Amino acid sequence: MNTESKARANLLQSLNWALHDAMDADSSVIVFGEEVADPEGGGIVKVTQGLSSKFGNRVRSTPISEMAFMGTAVGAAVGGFKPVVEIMLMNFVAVCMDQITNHAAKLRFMSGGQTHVPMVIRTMTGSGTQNGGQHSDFLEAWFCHTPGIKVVAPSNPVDGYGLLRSAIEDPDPVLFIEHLPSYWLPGAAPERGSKVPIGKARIDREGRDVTVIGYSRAMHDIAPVAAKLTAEGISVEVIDLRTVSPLDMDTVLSSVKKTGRAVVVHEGVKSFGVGAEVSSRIHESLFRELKAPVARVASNDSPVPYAPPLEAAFLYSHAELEAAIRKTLA
Amino acid sequence: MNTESKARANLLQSLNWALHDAMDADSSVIVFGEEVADPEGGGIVKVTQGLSSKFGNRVRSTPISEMAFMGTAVGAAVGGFKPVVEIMLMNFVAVCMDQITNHAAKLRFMSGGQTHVPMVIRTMTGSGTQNGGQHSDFLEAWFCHTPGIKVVAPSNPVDGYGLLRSAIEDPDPVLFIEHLPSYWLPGAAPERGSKVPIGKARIDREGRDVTVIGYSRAMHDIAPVAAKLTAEGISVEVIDLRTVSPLDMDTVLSSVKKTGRAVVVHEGVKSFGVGAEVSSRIHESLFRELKAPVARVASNDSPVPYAPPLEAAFLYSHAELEAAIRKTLA
Amino acid sequence: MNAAEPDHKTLLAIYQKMALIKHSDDRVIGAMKAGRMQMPYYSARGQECIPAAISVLLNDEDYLVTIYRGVHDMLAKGLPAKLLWAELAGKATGSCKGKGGPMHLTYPSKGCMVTTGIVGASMPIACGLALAAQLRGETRVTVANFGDGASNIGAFHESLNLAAVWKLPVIFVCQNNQYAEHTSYAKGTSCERIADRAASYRIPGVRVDGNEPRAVYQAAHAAIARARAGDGPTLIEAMTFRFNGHLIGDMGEYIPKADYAAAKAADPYPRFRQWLQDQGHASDAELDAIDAAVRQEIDEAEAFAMSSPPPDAIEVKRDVYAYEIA
Amino acid sequence: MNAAEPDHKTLLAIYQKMALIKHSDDRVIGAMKAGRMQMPYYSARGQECIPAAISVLLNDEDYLVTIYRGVHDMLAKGLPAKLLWAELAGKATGSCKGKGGPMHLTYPSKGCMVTTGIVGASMPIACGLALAAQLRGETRVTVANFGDGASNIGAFHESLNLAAVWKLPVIFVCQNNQYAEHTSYAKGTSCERIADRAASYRIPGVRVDGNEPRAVYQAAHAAIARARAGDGPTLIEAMTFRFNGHLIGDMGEYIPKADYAAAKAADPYPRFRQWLQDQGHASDAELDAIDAAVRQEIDEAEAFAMSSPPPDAIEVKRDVYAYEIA
Ligand SMILES: Cc1ncc(C[n+]2csc(CCOP(=O)(O)OP(=O)(O)O)c2C)c(N)n1
Ligand SMILES: Cc1ncc(C[n+]2csc(CCOP(=O)(O)OP(=O)(O)O)c2C)c(N)n1
Ligand SMILES: [Mg+2]
Ligand SMILES: [Mg+2]
Repeated sequence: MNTESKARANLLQSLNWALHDAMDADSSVIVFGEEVADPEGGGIVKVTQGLSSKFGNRVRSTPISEMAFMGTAVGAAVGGFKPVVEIMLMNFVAVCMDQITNHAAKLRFMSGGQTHVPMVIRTMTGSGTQNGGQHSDFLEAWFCHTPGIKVVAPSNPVDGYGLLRSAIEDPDPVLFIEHLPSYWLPGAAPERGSKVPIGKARIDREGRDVTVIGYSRAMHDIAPVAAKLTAEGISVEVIDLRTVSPLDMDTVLSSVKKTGRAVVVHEGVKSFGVGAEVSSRIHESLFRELKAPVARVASNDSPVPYAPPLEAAFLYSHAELEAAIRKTLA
Repeated sequence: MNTESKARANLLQSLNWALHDAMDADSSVIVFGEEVADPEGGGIVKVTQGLSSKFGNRVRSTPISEMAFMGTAVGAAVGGFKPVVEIMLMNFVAVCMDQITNHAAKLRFMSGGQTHVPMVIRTMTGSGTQNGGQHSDFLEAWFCHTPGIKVVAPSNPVDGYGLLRSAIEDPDPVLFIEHLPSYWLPGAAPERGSKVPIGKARIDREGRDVTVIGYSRAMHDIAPVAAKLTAEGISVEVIDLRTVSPLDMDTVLSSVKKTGRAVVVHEGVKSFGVGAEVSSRIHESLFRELKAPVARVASNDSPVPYAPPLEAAFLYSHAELEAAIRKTLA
Repeated sequence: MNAAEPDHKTLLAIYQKMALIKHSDDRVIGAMKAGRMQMPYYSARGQECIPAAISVLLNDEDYLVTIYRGVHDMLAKGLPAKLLWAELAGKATGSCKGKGGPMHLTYPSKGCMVTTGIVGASMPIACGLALAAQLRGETRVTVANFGDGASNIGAFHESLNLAAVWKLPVIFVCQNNQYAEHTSYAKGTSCERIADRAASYRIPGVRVDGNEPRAVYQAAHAAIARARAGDGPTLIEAMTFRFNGHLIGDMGEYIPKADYAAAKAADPYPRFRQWLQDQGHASDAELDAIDAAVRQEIDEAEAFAMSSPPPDAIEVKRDVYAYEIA
Repeated sequence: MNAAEPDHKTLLAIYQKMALIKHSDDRVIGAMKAGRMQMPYYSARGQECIPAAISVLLNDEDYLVTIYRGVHDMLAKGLPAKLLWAELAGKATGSCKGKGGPMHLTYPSKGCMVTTGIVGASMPIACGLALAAQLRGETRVTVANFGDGASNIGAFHESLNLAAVWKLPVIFVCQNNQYAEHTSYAKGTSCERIADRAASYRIPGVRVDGNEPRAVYQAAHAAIARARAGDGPTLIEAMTFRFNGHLIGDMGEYIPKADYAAAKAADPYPRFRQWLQDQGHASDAELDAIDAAVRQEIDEAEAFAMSSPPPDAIEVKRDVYAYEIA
């Protein structure tokens, strides 16, 4: 990301700006979810703060009825609106999967294109805050495996703002994943109005020897490790997928074609995760060019534990990440 | 599968036998789900026929309340029973995901091993019967990506019987996937009482040139293609995973070590599917031994369509499967 | 307010819709038995009075959300028989290009917005369509159909509560045919009348004879007026029966013979036809003329469906997203 | 039957449990403020009367299922303070080895079966534990705790209906503290009283003052007797308030000052203490002795927690399945 930029902001602010700007720009944009209106605090971490005061009835706090309000978003989208609905924490998608996977993702296809569902599902997640087994999972792989819905997971304020604006304008449903512990990390401030296209990865750092691919919180782990290795003379190229589905394989493959080595990193558990798809596609396309097998660095195949030392053991460490990168170079 | 065996049976009968035998063997085995009791027909395809007449109150038809009865299975399991609960069609897991992924799969871990959830979720699915977008999906990848639950998908009566018996005895939750169009296919009859271990793949056909890996309905597509190629002198080894999670990589890797080539096949949509995990793991372990990249053959990345010609276009064809195998040999 | 009475013209309009639904259903089943068509078909024969009497109170702009057992709702709301038949036949000319089939019938230009195959799912989606109308300040209403069994699933509860709290213009229509697949009402449902559950949301709940056009019309009239006035949702429980089982092929062994006979005796179509004659609303000949016109429409629909081409394989790449996938 | 009255011994047992819950909560918050402990902590301070008055009617064999705001329920049912504190502190000696934390407290030997962090999820699981008891022909009952906001989620509806249809021995205890996170009761809930929703399932529903030990005791006594007799479930709505917000850190800006003051004035702990004295059930000194013993227990619990070792990293490989993963 453009670290030269003077203005600073964090992800939370940038998402709040994106929501304000989107609602200003298009009166069909509506927002609802638990606690999202100002009388309820403008969201439990205040991402939606100020919206209800400014846009009134277009912003509503809901009962704890995810199935109903997710379906309400689907219906409102079919009825001509662009709902941005919030699922407070990602694990709660499990109580409203049906409206997401059987309806939002499928209505365009099943209706033969007569209807479509331009909605955004915002949700936050991430381990490291002692929220335990039912409040911390990265479940993007479930939705990446669900044709008809797109999955976006920004790692910084600029992409957060630009991707949320694009997601809201997108004609199809988009799952927008926010990494909770990243909300308050300062970064370059977004330029109001500048959108980031869905489906386009970003070269975060250029390099020649190995390509490290990630998204969301993984980018904050990759950056210091890549910097360290670069200082040692290992030239690391870093790609932020930004959109997890559909994958921008053009960007990934042209990088790995150049480096001949790749490591995929994500917080979600390793087995049957996003890394498997990225790894398979690279092997399928660049089998002869690869100098080493594509490596995957992800979390332990278990629920997220509570105690801090176990949370640390659940997530990959920077040392593991560094070792995985070095191994591809061995 | 042992095609020498004289006695014949189909998957439906073998599953019904397994349920009868399991309930006979262990009074803590209970069965519930929509229409499963005999007054309601003993299941819509009659897999549970005769159980309620024989075991009375231990077998119950439920209201259309998947969230409640899935949670009831979780609670009964924590309370000492071994529930076998039926989700009529796999897409309906979406209305009760929370009890499966946030509870059944996690209680052992979150309680520090104080409780565990020995339950089986039986469900059926499969395209090719014009059931359309909300009644046909193979969603096993979602659960393979959920640590704490096992995923089993038999392809024939012998494995169906043996795996269901093992799943019911398993101390952890097992998702048991039945391929609807396969229920009535005749095959070798299971020997009553003979169990098939969970987590063990089966070499369905021995070969030297290429390994074709599948499970559930894919086995019925692989068999004729493998036979055709073998007749041409291409020696195809066929592996029926039977258990999709945890994967039996020992069997897979020792086969691919021998053949140097692999193709993974499943009905579920290709992207972010089970094939990606199998492919990644093979590449990670046998990168130097592989003579060609591991190929994936799976369904189109879309919802399941209704019209028969579109259903055919959704699923991979035998010709595509054959071509994919030949390509690894090119 | 005192109950609304359908006028002469309206009564005949209801009869026409009932005839259309009945004859279309008879013909679909005939085509299936003859092997000309094949599909998982959830016949609504016996329930035709409900959508017929409700839809005469609706405009094309009003929204409809229904379920797999929704052919009757769709025909009554205006889905052209030709497009229905072509969709059932899985043809490129079907309303959903053959991609949806009987469980996903859709036709927005007549307000036929969504058909779901998931029990309970029609209700949350109806809340969203109603919210759209409410936010636009329209008087447009949304009708959400579902069955008696669906009243036991969570989406029912969440939707009625949300619609009540937000005063959404939804008419929740429970078509109580007394069975959920093979499970009888009492085996799955703890309350005596589903309409009573409205009290949990402080909204009106009324049970009516769903085979009695005027009773359905009056309940719908009040509910629609209430919704158009911005006073919020209503739950209508319409008592009825499905004569052809859950799915074609269902032999109905689980239905006591006497109950089935009693239901047959209350078949809404011949009963209403007789009533119209007794009341002097129409002569035998006039009603025959309506039936004949309907049969003609179905002849054309079947011919259109049968002569239409199947969808092209490329269609599996289309409508997944706004763009065509690779 | 006429209302049951807790005897002298029982009243003091209730007081002891209330004191244990109150003092433990005060001390946890103190430890957090002092930086000795850190966690997402959902204080139940203000609600202690409900589990205290119910649990004196339960045996160790009776099952309890509760929610993230369930420390009070767990302590009342018998989770040892030491194991609670060690779990909150994320230590290897915690009841869940530090793997569960405040949202997943478990202790089967006292019937503390499941604590969930998912709103509504306690109710379906409670149905299953109750089914287990019913199938074994036991008189054991299951208590399912949940909040007012949870009465608007589908699992509530499905569970009460299933429990009613199967006559499951469950006591559904809605601890109505009038807020769901920052959302007031009326903003999310369409009915006047949650207890009224019992009518949708034809089961008894009663609202009581959850800060009044005898009222809670009497309602629970009737519900438990009914469940043990095999007559099925009951819904109890206990009116209460949470003094420390949704989560520690919540400043409660969304709570009208007057409402908060009124709730504070009805603080169940001092009120009950006063009542016991006024009624001559115990002297100041006797009650002080109970408090002192409880404080002593908590001192030991905190010391145990602080001096215990953290869990070993290998634990992330254990308890995923019966076997250790690679
Ligand atoms: C969530 C879900 N569970 C189960 C099913 C399978 N199923 C299809 S129709 C049906 C019965 C529905 O009964 P009712 O609501 O009374 O509607 P009816 O079919 O009688 O019109 C069931 C259980 C489903 N489609 N969706
Ligand atoms: C399904 C689900 N949705 C949302 C949440 C986030 N959440 C946690 S507690 C809570 C409020 C619950 O209110 P209530 O049921 O009244 O219980 P209380 O916290 O007041 O005891 C919410 C919305 C959740 N944990 N689960
Ligand atoms: Mg019905
Ligand atoms: Mg509350």
